[in-house]
Amino acid sequence: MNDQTPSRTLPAGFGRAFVLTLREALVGSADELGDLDRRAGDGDFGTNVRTAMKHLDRNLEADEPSRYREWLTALYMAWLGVGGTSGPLFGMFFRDLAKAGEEAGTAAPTIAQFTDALAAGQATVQRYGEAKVGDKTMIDSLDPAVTALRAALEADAETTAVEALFAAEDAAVAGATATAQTIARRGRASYVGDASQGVIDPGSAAMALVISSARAGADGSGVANIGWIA
Amino acid sequence: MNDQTPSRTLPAGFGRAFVLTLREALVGSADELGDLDRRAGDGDFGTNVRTAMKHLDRNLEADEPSRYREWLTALYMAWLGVGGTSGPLFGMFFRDLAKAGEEAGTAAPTIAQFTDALAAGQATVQRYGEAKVGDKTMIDSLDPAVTALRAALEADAETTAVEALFAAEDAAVAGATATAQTIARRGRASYVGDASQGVIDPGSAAMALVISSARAGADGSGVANIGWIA
Amino acid sequence: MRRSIVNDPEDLVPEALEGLVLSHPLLLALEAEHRVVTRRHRATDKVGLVSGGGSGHEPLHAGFVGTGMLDVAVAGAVFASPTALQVLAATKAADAGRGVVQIVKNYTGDVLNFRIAGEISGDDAIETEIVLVDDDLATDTGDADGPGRRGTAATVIVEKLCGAAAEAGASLAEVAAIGRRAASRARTMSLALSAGTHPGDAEPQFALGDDEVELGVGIHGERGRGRVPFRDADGLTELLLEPLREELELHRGDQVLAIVNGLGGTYPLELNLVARSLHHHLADAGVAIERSLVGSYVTSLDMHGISITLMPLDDEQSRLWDAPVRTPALTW
Amino acid sequence: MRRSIVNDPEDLVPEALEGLVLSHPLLLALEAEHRVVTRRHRATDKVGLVSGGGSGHEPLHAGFVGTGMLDVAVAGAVFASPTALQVLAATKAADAGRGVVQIVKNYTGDVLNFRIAGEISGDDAIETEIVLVDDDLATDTGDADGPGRRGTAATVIVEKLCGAAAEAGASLAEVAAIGRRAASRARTMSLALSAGTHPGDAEPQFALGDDEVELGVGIHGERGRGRVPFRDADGLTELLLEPLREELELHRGDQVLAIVNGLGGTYPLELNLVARSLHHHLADAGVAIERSLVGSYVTSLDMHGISITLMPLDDEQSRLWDAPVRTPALTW
Ligand SMILES: Nc1ncnc2c1ncn2[C@@H]1O[C@H](COP(=O)(O)OP(=O)(O)O)[C@@H](O)[C@H]1O
Ligand SMILES: Nc1ncnc2c1ncn2[C@@H]1O[C@H](COP(=O)(O)OP(=O)(O)O)[C@@H](O)[C@H]1O
Ligand SMILES: [Mg+2]
Ligand SMILES: [Mg+2]
Ligand SMILES: [Mg+2]
Ligand SMILES: [Mg+2]
Repeated sequence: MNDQTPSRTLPAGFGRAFVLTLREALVGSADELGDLDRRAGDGDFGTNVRTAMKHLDRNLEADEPSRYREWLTALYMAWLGVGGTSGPLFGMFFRDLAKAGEEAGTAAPTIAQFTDALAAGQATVQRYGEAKVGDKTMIDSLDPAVTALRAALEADAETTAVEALFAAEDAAVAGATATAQTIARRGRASYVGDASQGVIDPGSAAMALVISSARAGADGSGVANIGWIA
Repeated sequence: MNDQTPSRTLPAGFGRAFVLTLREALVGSADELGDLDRRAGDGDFGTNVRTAMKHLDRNLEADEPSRYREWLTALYMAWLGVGGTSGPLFGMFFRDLAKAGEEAGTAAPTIAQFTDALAAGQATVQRYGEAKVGDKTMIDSLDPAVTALRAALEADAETTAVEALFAAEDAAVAGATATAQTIARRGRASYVGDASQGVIDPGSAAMALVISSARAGADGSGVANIGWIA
Repeated sequence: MRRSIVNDPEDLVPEALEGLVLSHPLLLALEAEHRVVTRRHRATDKVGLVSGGGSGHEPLHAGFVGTGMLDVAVAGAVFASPTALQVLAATKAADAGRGVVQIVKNYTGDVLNFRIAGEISGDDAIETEIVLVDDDLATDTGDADGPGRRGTAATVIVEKLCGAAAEAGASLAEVAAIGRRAASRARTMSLALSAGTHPGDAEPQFALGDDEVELGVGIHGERGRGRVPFRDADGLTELLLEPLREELELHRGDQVLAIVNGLGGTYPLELNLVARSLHHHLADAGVAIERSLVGSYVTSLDMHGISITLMPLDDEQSRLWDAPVRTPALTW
Repeated sequence: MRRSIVNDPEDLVPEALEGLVLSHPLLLALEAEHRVVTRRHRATDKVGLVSGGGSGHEPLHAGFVGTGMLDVAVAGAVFASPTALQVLAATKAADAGRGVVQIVKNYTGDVLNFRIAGEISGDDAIETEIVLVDDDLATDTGDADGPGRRGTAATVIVEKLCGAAAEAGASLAEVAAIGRRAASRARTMSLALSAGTHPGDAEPQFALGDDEVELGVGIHGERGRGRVPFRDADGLTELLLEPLREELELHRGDQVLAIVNGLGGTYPLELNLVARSLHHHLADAGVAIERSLVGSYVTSLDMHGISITLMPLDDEQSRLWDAPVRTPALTW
């Protein structure tokens, strides 16, 4: 497996495409995400998402990023300025993604670097948030996504970065939708007990949008998959 | 007129008899006085009278007075330790009565000294309280008492101190009962307006008891006239 | 319904004074019989400063006993004057041989009892001067026969300036003159959103409608100029400021001392909002807040409301204001 | 129903910070974007001290910025943690080259955001240490997996002692050790007679029956150990004191620092009654209150209630406590 093969590099402009696609996806589903948090949480997640995207716009305006790392930095700083549990956790998660650009210079990171960064981000979120898989959090879509991504890349040297990201996206969406079957054990939703049953965890849905946006940033479509959230 | 004539001296032990008689009279009518203040005032006069007498008992216990001046000092200090408008005004009034004993040494003051002291006390009460005759205050019984006392003593050199004090007592009681016809213009009772009509001013009643007790202290009976209060 | 943290309501004032003094053992001492709080170490060779009045206005007055401010405070029952005998004991305790200035809020009972105590302390050759504080603009009727304006939060200014002057060795007449000058120049306006509740009572002293604000309320729950519609923090600040600016004839370039005072049930966020608004309003008018105090200093139990006190400030007053002070409620 | 003195409730915190800083122009400065209050004159060559948390607990934290205490305070919305970005800005502002101690009340959000800010400030080569304050005995479940005890009024002690040590030139490790030692030894118990009301809300956070007292209440209106019958001031004091004495194993001859703290809607007469009662109860047990603070320092909006904090006091701590401090809310 050689990440420098064309099929395994991420395209130039990946940072920009990834971040802007995610921006669209989150803005477009903020109402739905807020509703989910209202049904099984404290209802502030929609506001938190909107605030993060407002900060992102301000950062993009102020900093005019060009490299992958700068785009992701604008994103992580945006989230760190948000309240709730999701603000600091997404912030630190995207900070780890940003670090993947450290050696890349003006280029995008390799898919391997990006995969390692996702795994590092997951570890950071778990270090701070202490959530395990099944606790009905963003980890429930992130963990299967990282596993699927690694598996796809390792299973077959011919698998392209885009193909691997499609696999990750599928796993993330499946993980997120499966949270409807579980009861929250972390975050504000854990206070509502059984009442969270039947409701998709909004943080896991947002995390699935992240993976979806990475795929859409890589395949050039620039559109994430948001229709499954409700 | 010669105050040193036996008929115009106040008896030895006058201070003691005056103060203890007044004490009995006030304690015996505290309920009625309190009721009057409740009907046309703020209702605290009964408590104030009782507090003053409690202080008096404590002072008598502590100081064991013997001279007129000491008895009156125990009385004035007792009243100065009381709230409401009556506390400080009766306090300063009795302070002026106490001063009448300054030259008397171990003897009682002469009736002339006592009369001057009553007048001085009236002036002090009016200086501090700014009440005129007719304002429905203690002045309404004190002023006619002083006038009657002076008139009796000046009209006829044969009039005894006791006779003059009886005249003063009559004038004081008449002045107090007449306050029922007036509307209060000073003190808390002035806040109730017309509602004070028909109610005797409790302060003027108490002042009449003062004059009555002086008479009873002088004539040896030791009993003031309290039946008219209601 | 409000319940109070109280034992026997009769014992409230003496117990609270005891608690205050126990909490400031190096600063204060208690003369329990007369409900008199003195400095722990009595000053010598200076003009004495005594103040007092009804309780329920804490930290006024005992909270201002200490170096650079009062020598002695004397406490009546809640909202009732201390007796003449109490004030007499307090005045004697304040005397260090150079006379005593009595700082008195203008209420009939207080004035009466302080005047009497002043007169009687003359028996002990103690010279006294009364400084009357009558800053409450809401009660400015212009009627020379009436009781005059009430005394409220400007008391803190008078106590501070007189305290500094006395500490610096000023004479009885000088200290009194400084107090009277401050009192004559300071004006206060107050408003309440809800009344205070007497300890032991369940209901507040008066009730307001949801849309009503009592403007010009007194610190005993007395009524003011009337009721006006409720509005936001900036609007409430303006309600208080406008009459003050007019009365004090403040002009561009003037300098003032300002007190933004909570009436007891106002929380610091609210006070800071009013302080901010006052700064903006006055800055717009070219008036500089040279010195200020923001906090609950002269209260009315747990009344939810605020007062603003303004006093045009000259250099001597600034110096006296800045002089060191060390009391439970004011220290710098 | 409580109405608040507020403009747009959204602007409450930034406006209140602005008001605070305008009222203390020589002491404080505002970094408005991040709701960060710093000393007007930043200290050099000392360990920096930063604290912060949700608003509604005033004067905590910005009221304790100044010489001898905090360098920087950062404010979240009412009862909500400041964001990691705000804490990061605050931490950077507190750094003077010798590292920064972050004093954090133990709540999930605060801890998360301070830890993250500490980690990120490492990018700028700023060394940080967190001192966690977790004094609330009511939340001592002994459960190692749980969130642990909440942080309440002991924060004032930790901020004061660390502030004095930092001012005296102690190292990052030393200041943190002093803070941790104080936090580990201080315990607090609280009770409420009525809850606070959010600015903009009409109703208090919870309702109690006429005969009920919420024992072990938190400073955000969180529930405590349960509800107990109402009683008098001495009885309420005992309710708080008993579990503290047991937990701290106080014995005859011990010396403590005590804070009698009002939760916002408690008036000074009430606080002084509790202080008195505490003195008597501890004196009976042979325990000396060597130092104390009585006032509303760590509040919960206008909650009517009290907390008592006790910490066994050693000589070093006494010296640090007595060291000069000059902040809006604490000065000596
Ligand atoms: N401890 C945690 N670890 C990981 N994710 C968490 C944790 N707690 C909450 N989350 C995620 O954050 C989301 C909620 O975010 P938000 O509403 O902003 O925070 P809060 O729960 O504090 O209100 C949840 O849907 C969940 O996915
Ligand atoms: N200004 C005054 N001058 C003389 N007497 C007064 C004055 N005001 C009140 N009094 C007397 O005091 C009596 C009431 O005393 P008290 O109830 O103790 O005082 P308050 O009116 O303050 O409640 C009245 O009945 C009246 O006789
Ligand atoms: Mg939420
Ligand atoms: Mg939340
Ligand atoms: Mg009366
Ligand atoms: Mg009365």
